Amino acid sequence: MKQIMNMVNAINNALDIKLAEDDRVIVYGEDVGVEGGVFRVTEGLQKKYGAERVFDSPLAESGIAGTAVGMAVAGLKPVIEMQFSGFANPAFNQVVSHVSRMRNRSRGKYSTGMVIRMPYGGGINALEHHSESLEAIWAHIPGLKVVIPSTPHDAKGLLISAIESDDPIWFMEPKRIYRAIKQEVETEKFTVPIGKAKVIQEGTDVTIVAYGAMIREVQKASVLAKKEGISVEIIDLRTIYPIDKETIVDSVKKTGRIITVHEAIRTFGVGAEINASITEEAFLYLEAPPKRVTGFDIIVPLPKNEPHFMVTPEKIFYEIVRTVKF
Amino acid sequence: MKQIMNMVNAINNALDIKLAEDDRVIVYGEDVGVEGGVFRVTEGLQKKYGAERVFDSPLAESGIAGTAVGMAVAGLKPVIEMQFSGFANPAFNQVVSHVSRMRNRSRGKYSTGMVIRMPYGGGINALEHHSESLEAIWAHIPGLKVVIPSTPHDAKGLLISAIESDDPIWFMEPKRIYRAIKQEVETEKFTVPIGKAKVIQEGTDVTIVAYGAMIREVQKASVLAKKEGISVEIIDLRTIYPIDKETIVDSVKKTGRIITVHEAIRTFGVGAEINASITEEAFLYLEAPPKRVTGFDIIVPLPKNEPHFMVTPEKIFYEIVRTVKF
Amino acid sequence: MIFKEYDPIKKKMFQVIDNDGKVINPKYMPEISDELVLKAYKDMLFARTSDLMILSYQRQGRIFTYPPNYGQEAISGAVAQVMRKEDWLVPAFREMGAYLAKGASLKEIFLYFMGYEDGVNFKNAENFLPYSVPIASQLPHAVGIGYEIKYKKKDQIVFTFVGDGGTSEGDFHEALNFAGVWNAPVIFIVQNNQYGISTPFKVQTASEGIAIKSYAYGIKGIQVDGNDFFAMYKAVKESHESARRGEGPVLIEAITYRRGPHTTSDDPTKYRLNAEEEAWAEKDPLKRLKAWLIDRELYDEETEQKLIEDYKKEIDRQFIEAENYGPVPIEDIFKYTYADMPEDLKQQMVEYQKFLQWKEARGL
Amino acid sequence: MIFKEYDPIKKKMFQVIDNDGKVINPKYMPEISDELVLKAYKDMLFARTSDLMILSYQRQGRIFTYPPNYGQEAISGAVAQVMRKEDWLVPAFREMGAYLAKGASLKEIFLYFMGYEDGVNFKNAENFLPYSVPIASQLPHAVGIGYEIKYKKKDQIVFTFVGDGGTSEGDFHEALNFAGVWNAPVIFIVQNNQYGISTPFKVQTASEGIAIKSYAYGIKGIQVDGNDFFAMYKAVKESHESARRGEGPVLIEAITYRRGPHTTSDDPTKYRLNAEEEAWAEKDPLKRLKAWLIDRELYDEETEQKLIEDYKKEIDRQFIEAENYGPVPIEDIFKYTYADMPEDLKQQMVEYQKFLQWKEARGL
Ligand SMILES: Cc1ncc(C[n+]2csc(CCOP(=O)(O)OP(=O)(O)O)c2C)c(N)n1
Ligand SMILES: Cc1ncc(C[n+]2csc(CCOP(=O)(O)OP(=O)(O)O)c2C)c(N)n1
Ligand SMILES: [Mg+2]
Ligand SMILES: [Mg+2]
Repeated sequence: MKQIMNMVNAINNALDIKLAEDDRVIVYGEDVGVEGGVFRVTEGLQKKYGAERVFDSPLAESGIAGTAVGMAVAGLKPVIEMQFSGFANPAFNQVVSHVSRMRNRSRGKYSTGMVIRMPYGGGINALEHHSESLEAIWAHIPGLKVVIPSTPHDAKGLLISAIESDDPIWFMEPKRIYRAIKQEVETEKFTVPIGKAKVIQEGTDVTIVAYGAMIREVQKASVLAKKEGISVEIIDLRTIYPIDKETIVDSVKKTGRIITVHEAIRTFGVGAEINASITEEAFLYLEAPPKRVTGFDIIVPLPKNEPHFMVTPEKIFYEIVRTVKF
Repeated sequence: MKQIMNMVNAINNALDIKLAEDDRVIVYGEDVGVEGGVFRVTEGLQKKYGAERVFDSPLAESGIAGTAVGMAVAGLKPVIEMQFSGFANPAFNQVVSHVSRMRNRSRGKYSTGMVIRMPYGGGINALEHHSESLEAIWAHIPGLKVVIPSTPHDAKGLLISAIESDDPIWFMEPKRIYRAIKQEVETEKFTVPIGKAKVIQEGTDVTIVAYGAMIREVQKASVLAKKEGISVEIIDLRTIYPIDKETIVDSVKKTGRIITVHEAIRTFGVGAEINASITEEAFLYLEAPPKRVTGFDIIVPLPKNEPHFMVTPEKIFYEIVRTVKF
Repeated sequence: MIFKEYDPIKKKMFQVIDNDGKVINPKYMPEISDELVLKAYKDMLFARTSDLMILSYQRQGRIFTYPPNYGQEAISGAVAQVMRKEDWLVPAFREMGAYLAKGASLKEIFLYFMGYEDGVNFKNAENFLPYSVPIASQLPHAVGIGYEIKYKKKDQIVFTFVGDGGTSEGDFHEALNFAGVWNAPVIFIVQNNQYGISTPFKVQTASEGIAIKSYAYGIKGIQVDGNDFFAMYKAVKESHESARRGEGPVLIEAITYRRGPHTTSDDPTKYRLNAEEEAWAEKDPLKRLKAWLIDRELYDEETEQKLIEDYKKEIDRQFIEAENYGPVPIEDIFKYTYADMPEDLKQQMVEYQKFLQWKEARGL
Repeated sequence: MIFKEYDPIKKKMFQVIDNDGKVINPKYMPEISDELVLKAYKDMLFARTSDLMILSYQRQGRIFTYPPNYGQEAISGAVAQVMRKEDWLVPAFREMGAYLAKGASLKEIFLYFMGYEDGVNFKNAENFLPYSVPIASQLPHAVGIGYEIKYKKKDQIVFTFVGDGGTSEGDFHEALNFAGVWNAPVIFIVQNNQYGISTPFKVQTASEGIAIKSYAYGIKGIQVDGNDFFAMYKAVKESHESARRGEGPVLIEAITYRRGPHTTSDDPTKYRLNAEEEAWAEKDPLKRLKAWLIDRELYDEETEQKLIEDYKKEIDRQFIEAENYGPVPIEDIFKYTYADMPEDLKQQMVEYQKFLQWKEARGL
């Protein structure tokens, strides 16, 4: 059966399905229990599964991640929430030193399969630290996989895959589109594979690689481009690490041009890796330099000036034109 | 006057000079006082300047970085040590949320000019977490600058610049060459500018960008290459952020080829940014795809298998040959 | 003196007046002039009136997320009467009375919550850090400042704030521990308002309150009725004197209740009962202090109504000033990231200007 | 019982025997058979002999950095006699006796410090995590395991270790706080050996020892003479029973002294005095327990010499086995990073093999 869902509903639905079918699944974090999370993503789950399986933790992110390591090692499947991605920072040491390394350290004896989910990104008129996009940092940590969905459907399917994975998954939810995109989504269980990008629009002139809330902006930019006779191929990356290079390379071999788009700051961002590795693998096919449309290398401004920072369809279109005319 | 120094001596000398001339300079961290640091970098300084200015802190990296924020805001110049770069991880939140942001948050009213120095990198037969190279992560944080010297001379000059900078500087010391390279260094005060790379060997066939302990390996590789008639230009990056693109672009315009070399893991590493941005700026000059010689995307192995992980002259030479023959 | 008698191990909360404003602990009634009490009450009333106005601005969509102080005003109200110009204030984000006392203008406070960074570059407030959003992460800053004060042998004290939820963070521990080791002149004020967003205090810790945690750091600690202005004033005053004498840090746990929502985007009915809210209304800090004032014939309802009217006008005036602040230059988003701006970033700024021109030219 | 009498607030350290092995606190002499005491002593002697051998291997360049237990053996020695197969052990890195008790072989211990990851994949030890190097970061793991035990209603207890330096870290705080809130069956053992590398305990905290910090978390705490086997045994045993009864976590502060260097690369003469070392030699745990055993005629010097000879042979045998472990496959450095290895990483492995062939072919 299908149902209209936004991303919040879809994630809630995925958690519901996994909580129901696997008693090892434990959901916790700040305010996720009684209140159901500040974005209501976990709403109703404590009532349904009890406070032993869905509950509020003390306000301490390192403690949340660190206790999840213990739970996972003992055989549970923690799905923890960081209230905002900017507040995952205190958990950095636990994630880098243990979540991502326990399997390697113990030569496979202990695994820390778990999901660390959090809302991320700007565009919601938020206070400082509520708008960052730090995916490049987490993607640089061996042992971790980083997933970012762009639709309710993918959010559900990817989250179920993440919970079923034996690897720890850093699951970033573009909160700006939590409720902005609605879609018919299967209510039964299904999965979307981790590590596979998706060509969501075919085109011939330029490949655009993006993810999360940027997909919508890229789609709008491609409409602008179309009016100028430029045909854009759009790839939704979906997994930041491991990167599905094959899908991107195939596309670039066809279009000869690539632009990576992300809201995160530019330098040492995801675009650097995508463009560098595509240049390595498809050098002879490139007709123009791989480009990036990204946030500036600054701290995300407070709401009054945040619009300058945000990647807009116009900014993307601007780069499309320049790349195609190169 | 000049004196033979290794990097440990040179850093100690830089601290000595700044402690002597500026009473705002405060040096602290784990075991830096009485013992003079586990690598003896701060040896003798407590005796000379007293325990109020050079001292041991409690074992808590977030506390060390966080108190340094307060000191800087109040007008001091903290130069703090993280005992190993892998143990800077607990300070991540303080660095991302405050060290790098206080100036912007307060619209320039408060600055957090400080130096956070630490030994980093592998190759010394160390325990787990003692061998990481996480520079790409810190370089991705707006508000922070990241410096890595490759010689005693540069270590001294860069550290003095760092202490005199009003920006917070993440100062990474390649511990593998702490004592391995000796050099005549001026004992008086001098500076080496932050943000400037240096062409340390001119060549015509390929540009190699590297830094820290890798410079020595690249030099050895260039000797192997020379035997094959390949002329290598070597750029010592010295500052990871901001990147001195001008120096690199100028070089690549001449050689047409670039290989970035670092010990850190490959994906989302420094090489991605260098290669991506050079491709953007020098696309039409490129005769071969920009390449990377780096660590694998794994956790640095314990000593028995660490040699496989390390970037060697042979690995670099291998890539030089492939790139030149592309 | 109070630190001995109210040693946290004894599990006694320090109180001076009861819910009706009657002095129940005359021994510890602070020596404080009637004028100062009246001023304190007015400060608290001003803060509360501002809060209420902000809630209505927020409903009109004229300001973004804001964390109200409603019910907690006596804590900042007491600090406001003790804190000196030279003292430092290292805030969290729910201490309006302390900000105003430090020299922040309401207009600046509004600016911040309208989304302007300029709102925390307090023009007339020295030694006052911007609000700190990552919970508890400001506490080590206070300790670093305390170190500077000792090192430079200054006569200054640092006030810093955190919530009950914040005490669970590692930074709370590291800050108090460093402060103890360094014997730093820092007064840590925990506003224990019973909730961290929706999370009740009992989920934060199994300890008997927060004051007892001072034992973990070898520092002074005291649990105070945070809704009792006199008790708070006395505790803050004695802490201030103690710290000035070089006796090191103090941990004050102020027991209070967040009568409003966590922020303007929060709905407390999701997680707490009416009955609880009503019980705490009895202990409201303004109500109690007002009763004391009225009892001493220093104040009356009429004055209050008049004050509120005046305050509302003043608040609205400042709000409208903030609303008319206008755009700030685009350079502002770039220029404060570094003291010495990297070439690359300059380039990005230039490129952005080019893009804006192009966009305009294209009529996009 | 001991938890009341030795409530940390009373500042009394729990002791059973004195420096000469005389029972000074018969009331709390644990009920423990002579055989078990003798076994414990032998365990401690084995650990000490191993440590000494390792120091000499290290001087011969046959093993890398290693953190000796010298002087702290009674702590692990006591845990070893209480910990059951089903209990969990979440170690730091200075608890050899506990590792051996859990089923680790000396050979495995050697392997790790020779630079083999295989050395912490303990083949015969269930419920035993690898050593944890980032100080105090292992403590939350213990609490998470404790949660699982409660959730699954298992009869298990978690033992976890940390040093005095480690108590300064935020993770220490967060772990003990979570444990308190969750009432998790975790026994936290702080080996307060007076130093964190060169940093003396008084630089770590201004609190009166560590046990008192239990107050900050509303959990049981006790300060124990960590060089007194009987006191340690009693404290661990009662903690174990208490936790099994569902009474939650316990914080045991074991007062001891690191008689050797921090690790084999450390030189303690840089930062501490001979006199101090000699004073602690008087309190040596083996010396004290041996005196007790000799006094009861359960043991003598001759037996000891014989044992040490045997142990040395056994240790050397295992050391040589470890030395002959040989190379591990190159795949091993790649294959444990992920359960599901990314394409990219497979590619890197293949590329590396190609490179090795090329290198060989070129004679490099
Ligand atoms: C490190 C961090 N984690 C999470 C948050 C999100 N958050 C904002 S306020 C808050 C609750 C704070 O509770 P408390 O410390 O009691 O202060 P109060 O809001 O009650 O004044 C949380 C979880 C944050 N700002 N920082
Ligand atoms: C997070 C972190 N910071 C620093 C270090 C380096 N280091 C290793 S052992 C040690 C001292 C530990 O002292 P303590 O906790 O007292 O344990 P002990 O070594 O005395 O057993 C330090 C600082 C580390 N391993 N981890
Ligand atoms: Mg609160
Ligand atoms: Mg110690």
